[in-house]
Amino acid sequence: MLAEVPMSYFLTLSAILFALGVAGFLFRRSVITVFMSIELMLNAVNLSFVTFSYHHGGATHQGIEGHLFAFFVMVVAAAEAAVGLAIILTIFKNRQTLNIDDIESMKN
Amino acid sequence: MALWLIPILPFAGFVINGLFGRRFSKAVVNTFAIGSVVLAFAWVLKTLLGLGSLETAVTEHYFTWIQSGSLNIGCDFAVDRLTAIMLLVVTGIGSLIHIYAIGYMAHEGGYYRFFAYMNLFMFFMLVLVLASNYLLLFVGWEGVGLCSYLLIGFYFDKKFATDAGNKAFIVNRIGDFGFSLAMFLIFVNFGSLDFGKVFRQAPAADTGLLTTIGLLLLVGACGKSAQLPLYVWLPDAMAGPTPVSALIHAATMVTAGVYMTARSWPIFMHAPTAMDAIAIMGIATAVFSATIGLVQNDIKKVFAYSTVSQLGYMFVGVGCGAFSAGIWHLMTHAFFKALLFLGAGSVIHALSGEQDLRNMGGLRTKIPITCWTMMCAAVAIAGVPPFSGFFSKDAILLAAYNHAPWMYWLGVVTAGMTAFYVFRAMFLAFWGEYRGHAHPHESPPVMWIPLAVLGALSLVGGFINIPKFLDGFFQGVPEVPENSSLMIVSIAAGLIGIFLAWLMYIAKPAIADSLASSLKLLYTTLLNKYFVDEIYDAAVVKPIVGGSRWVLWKGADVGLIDGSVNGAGSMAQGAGGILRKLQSGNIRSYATWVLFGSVLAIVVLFLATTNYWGGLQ
Amino acid sequence: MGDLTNQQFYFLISVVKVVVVFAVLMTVLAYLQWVERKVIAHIQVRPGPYRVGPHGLLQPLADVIKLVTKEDLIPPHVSKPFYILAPFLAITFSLLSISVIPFGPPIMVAGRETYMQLANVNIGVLFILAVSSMGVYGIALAGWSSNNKYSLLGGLRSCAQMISYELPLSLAIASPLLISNTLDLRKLVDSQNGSILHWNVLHMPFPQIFSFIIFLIAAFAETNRVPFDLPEAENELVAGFHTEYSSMKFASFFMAEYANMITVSCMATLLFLGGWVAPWPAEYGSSFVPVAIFAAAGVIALYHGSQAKLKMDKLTFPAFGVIFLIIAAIFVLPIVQTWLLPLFWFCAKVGAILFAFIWIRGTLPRFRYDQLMGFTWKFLFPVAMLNLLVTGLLVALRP
Amino acid sequence: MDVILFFVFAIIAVVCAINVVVQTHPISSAISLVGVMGSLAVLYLLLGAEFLAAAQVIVYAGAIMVLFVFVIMLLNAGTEKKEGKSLVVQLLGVPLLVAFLGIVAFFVQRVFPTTMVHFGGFTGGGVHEIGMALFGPYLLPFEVTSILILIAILGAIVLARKEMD
Repeated sequence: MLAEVPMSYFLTLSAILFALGVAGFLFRRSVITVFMSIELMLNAVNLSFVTFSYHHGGATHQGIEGHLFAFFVMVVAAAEAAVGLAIILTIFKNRQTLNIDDIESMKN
Repeated sequence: MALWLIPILPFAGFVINGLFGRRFSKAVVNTFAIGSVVLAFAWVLKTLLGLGSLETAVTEHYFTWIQSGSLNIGCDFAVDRLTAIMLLVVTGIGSLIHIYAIGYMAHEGGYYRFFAYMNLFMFFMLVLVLASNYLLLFVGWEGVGLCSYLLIGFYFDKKFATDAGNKAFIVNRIGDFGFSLAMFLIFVNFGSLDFGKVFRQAPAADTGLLTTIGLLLLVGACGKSAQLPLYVWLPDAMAGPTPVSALIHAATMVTAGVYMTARSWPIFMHAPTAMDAIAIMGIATAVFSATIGLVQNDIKKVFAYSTVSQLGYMFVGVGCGAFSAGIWHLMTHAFFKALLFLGAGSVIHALSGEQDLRNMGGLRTKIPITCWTMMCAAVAIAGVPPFSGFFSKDAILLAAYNHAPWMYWLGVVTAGMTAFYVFRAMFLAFWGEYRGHAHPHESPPVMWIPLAVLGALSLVGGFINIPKFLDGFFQGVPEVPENSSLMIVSIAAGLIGIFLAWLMYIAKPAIADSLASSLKLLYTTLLNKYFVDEIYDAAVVKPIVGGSRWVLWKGADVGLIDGSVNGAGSMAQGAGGILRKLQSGNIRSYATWVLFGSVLAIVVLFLATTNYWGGLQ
Repeated sequence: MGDLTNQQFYFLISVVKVVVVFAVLMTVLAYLQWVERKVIAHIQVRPGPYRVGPHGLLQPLADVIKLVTKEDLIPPHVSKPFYILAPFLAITFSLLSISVIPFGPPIMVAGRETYMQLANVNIGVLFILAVSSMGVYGIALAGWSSNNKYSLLGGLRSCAQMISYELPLSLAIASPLLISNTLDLRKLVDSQNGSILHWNVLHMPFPQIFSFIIFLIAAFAETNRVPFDLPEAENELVAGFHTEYSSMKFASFFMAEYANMITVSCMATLLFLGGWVAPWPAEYGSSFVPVAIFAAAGVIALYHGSQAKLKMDKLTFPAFGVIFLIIAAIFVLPIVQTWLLPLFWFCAKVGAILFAFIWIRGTLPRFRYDQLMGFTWKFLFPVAMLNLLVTGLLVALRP
Repeated sequence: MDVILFFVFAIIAVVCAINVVVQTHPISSAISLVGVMGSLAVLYLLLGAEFLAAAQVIVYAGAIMVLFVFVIMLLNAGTEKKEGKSLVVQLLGVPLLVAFLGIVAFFVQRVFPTTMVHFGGFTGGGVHEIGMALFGPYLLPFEVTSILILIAILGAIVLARKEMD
């Protein structure tokens, strides 16, 4: 028994990480921290992807899609981080603040 | 034989006076107005003489008015013996009254307008009489209703005049409602509204249908001829100028109902229950309005109630199958009632507007011609033998006795009451000393000449033997045996009425007052016309007005319709307001809503796909 | 050793390996410091450290003692947790990659075959890449946590530099992999077996000379060595990100730098210079080369010893001469040769590259920061891409 | 053995994740996020995804997080102020989160399969297989993401350029 870990553990871990990411996303006020919690959420999702690919893959190799998906998620996350951080820089340059509540020019 | 010329002449008078009257002088207005009516009368005489014995109806078709599917209404006039009588009465009396009106309306405002309306009225009355199908008759029917409204409300600056006009028009409309229902039934069952076609199929139709048609026609007649339930507008119609009352509310318009029932006699012959209904309604109206007439103080009101009562008589005649007697009474009544009204008009003219009998008295010496011409009419209406009233009323009473004896005795009592209130008015106005404070002067010749002519006619009228003239016209009418004893009883009743009036108002004037005070309750109810107006007002007018205001207008229209429309608008706005708050600009609240959405989506998807709750899909 | 179960043998041997590698690594680190100071000194025609022990041989020991015993002060304005974490991160990540590097072919120990490698990971190259990319954090945190402008700027610049040079580095690594077609370092070396011609540098379809050079340049930048050591240049930024550090933490940064240097040079040898493969096959006498070298060294030492003017040298030089001769003798023994020869070749190549590091440090002037960044993005990266493209093309076209 | 390994790194990951959320200073949350990513990399190895583990460390921990640390250092972001403004979040946030966790936990327990994971179980995650797949059936997504990254780079340059010159 010791050598095996039921898959639901991984999924629960991914759920917990995702929930923490969402919590960070909701409750933190600094833009960068919010951005980081998004990255955390993405990582949680990657974990569940890999777990599922394990579930479908098994001995044969055709279960690679999970890995690819995770890989693409990573790539997109990188692109997103780049653009996001650039935006944060510009916001900081214009508003001199990183507090997410101050940035509300989109109000109705 | 150019029948169309008869109604067109007054119509021409109306058009000319109506459009250019303002710029004409009184003389020019007179020539057109009076000229057109007199010419029409002359033309009627010419055509009737030209037509000869008129055994069968002469019809002329001008153009097809309505042609839709099986409905085929042609604008065509017809003349037969009945129409002939009506034409003579309408145009004859009409021209006399127009001449009289010259004098009466001399110093009233709106001279040309009065005559334009009078001419329009003549046009519609003639159309009504000449029509040979129910729809054209109905056009005339509505037209006269309109003119009566216009003429009653002639003094439009006075509120009671306009109210009276409204009342007349609305009550007539109620009657017309019944009439139009009858027309629908006729058309649906007989396929046409033409008198000839309908009366040919009438005997074959089942009596139930005929009874309903008859009753509905009766409702129409009630409305127009001011019978019991719908008579309330006639007394108020006195608000109009007196020639109007004379022409419309005595001689012509009110008789339209009688003419219409007489015209559709084949329907009534085969609907005995409808006949009985007419008779009962007639006698009830006669008795009822006679009692009210006993105590009225306004001279015109007395004659108005007398008209209602006499119309009741006519309907009794028609109801008992004695159509010719009814028509006969119609003609004689036209003579003496027009005379009575015109006389009252000249009295009012003389006293410059005073209408209350209690402020008159002793006018015998001041306006002798009016007095004696009115005396001819009074004698005629009371049923004193050689005069016209006696003959026609007696014929009706005989038919009533033959039909239902109790009706005869009621009729006799009413005859007595009629004699009493007419002579009461005469003695109050012309005998005793003058109680008023105006200085009466005799009316000009243009007014008393028509009075004289009418006086002669009401005296001689009895000898124009209408029943013999019409006996071929009404087939299948029950034969009425001669019965001299009944005649003696009715004459006696009339004389007793005259004696009582003489006793109470000339011999011992105190009796009237003591009687009034002793029978306090009876006197006040009679004086207030059995509070019928108040009852109607409370029972019908108030609920309808109130209902329409509070229920229909406030409740339905404002509440329901406007409510729902505005409601939708405000609901959208409210929703918009709420959603607007969603866009708070605060990123974290957006995030919360995103999370909320995703949680919701997951739950819904889960519930939709798996049958966790026992089979959702 | 008795009949140890597989499990226990595996455990024991790895412990022994760790101890051996750690000890060797630590001494090499220290004496690399000494070698560097001696070489730079001789380049600049000065004797270098010679007071502490013969020819300054004990100087590293003295430095270590100094750094260890110096007072380990923590400036108040510093954000403490990260200030302490930074050196720890730097040293761990640089030492971590040593564990994956194979030093020689598999050898027979106590009847069982084992690899001269701490951890036999079949994605060794990726592991090293990963660990080197993590090395950035040590410097970044150091720069940031010491809360002064210079260290912040130094930290920022070195981060930017390391990230930028990581790209050409990984591309340079990618092209030889195309040829040897494996990520496992041991298989990599096996693919370069044979003579010098089989080394990736000269491998046939497309000699990887360019990528070797790009790799070295990127390696210099990764380890913040001379041409690219602007961040901690003394005269520019007052020692850059480790201005605030003292004693042991300062030492750890230094060790991290040298460990990185060793790692990178090992990578270079493995990827390009054929690891422990002798330049020409053994049957042609490659196995005698080390014997010859050490023997020559021994003779020269003895000669210097006899000629020495200093009294001290008279004693040391002959001693060194004797040691060299003994080593030459050991090389002759066949039973040892199986693992000693490959090890010798591996150490020789790594030593050569290290010498190159030190040599360049002594000669080349320092790049300015914008030149440095411009050079990598505008020149090095495109060339590496081109090289990868060409290698890929030729490898694909090969029959 | 795997279970111990899993629990060790799972706990590290969760603790670091909590640290990310709880810490007031961005740098500390950034470093703890790196910790999370590292432990996740190990878990990927446990699940047989070697390439992903390496990529995770190189790309995520090594590049993206460095960018984050870079930006934090550049902007010298201080600790957060504590005054919260949005009521909706406080009111709706926590219960929603709990609901979310409840639902997912419910799913994991009830609906999903219970295959067991052990170290050598999945051998498909190596670089060879990923490479073949990436340049085989998944070539189009691969090219599209490369263009995406190009766009991202251009975007970042344009956005940040004003900053630089």
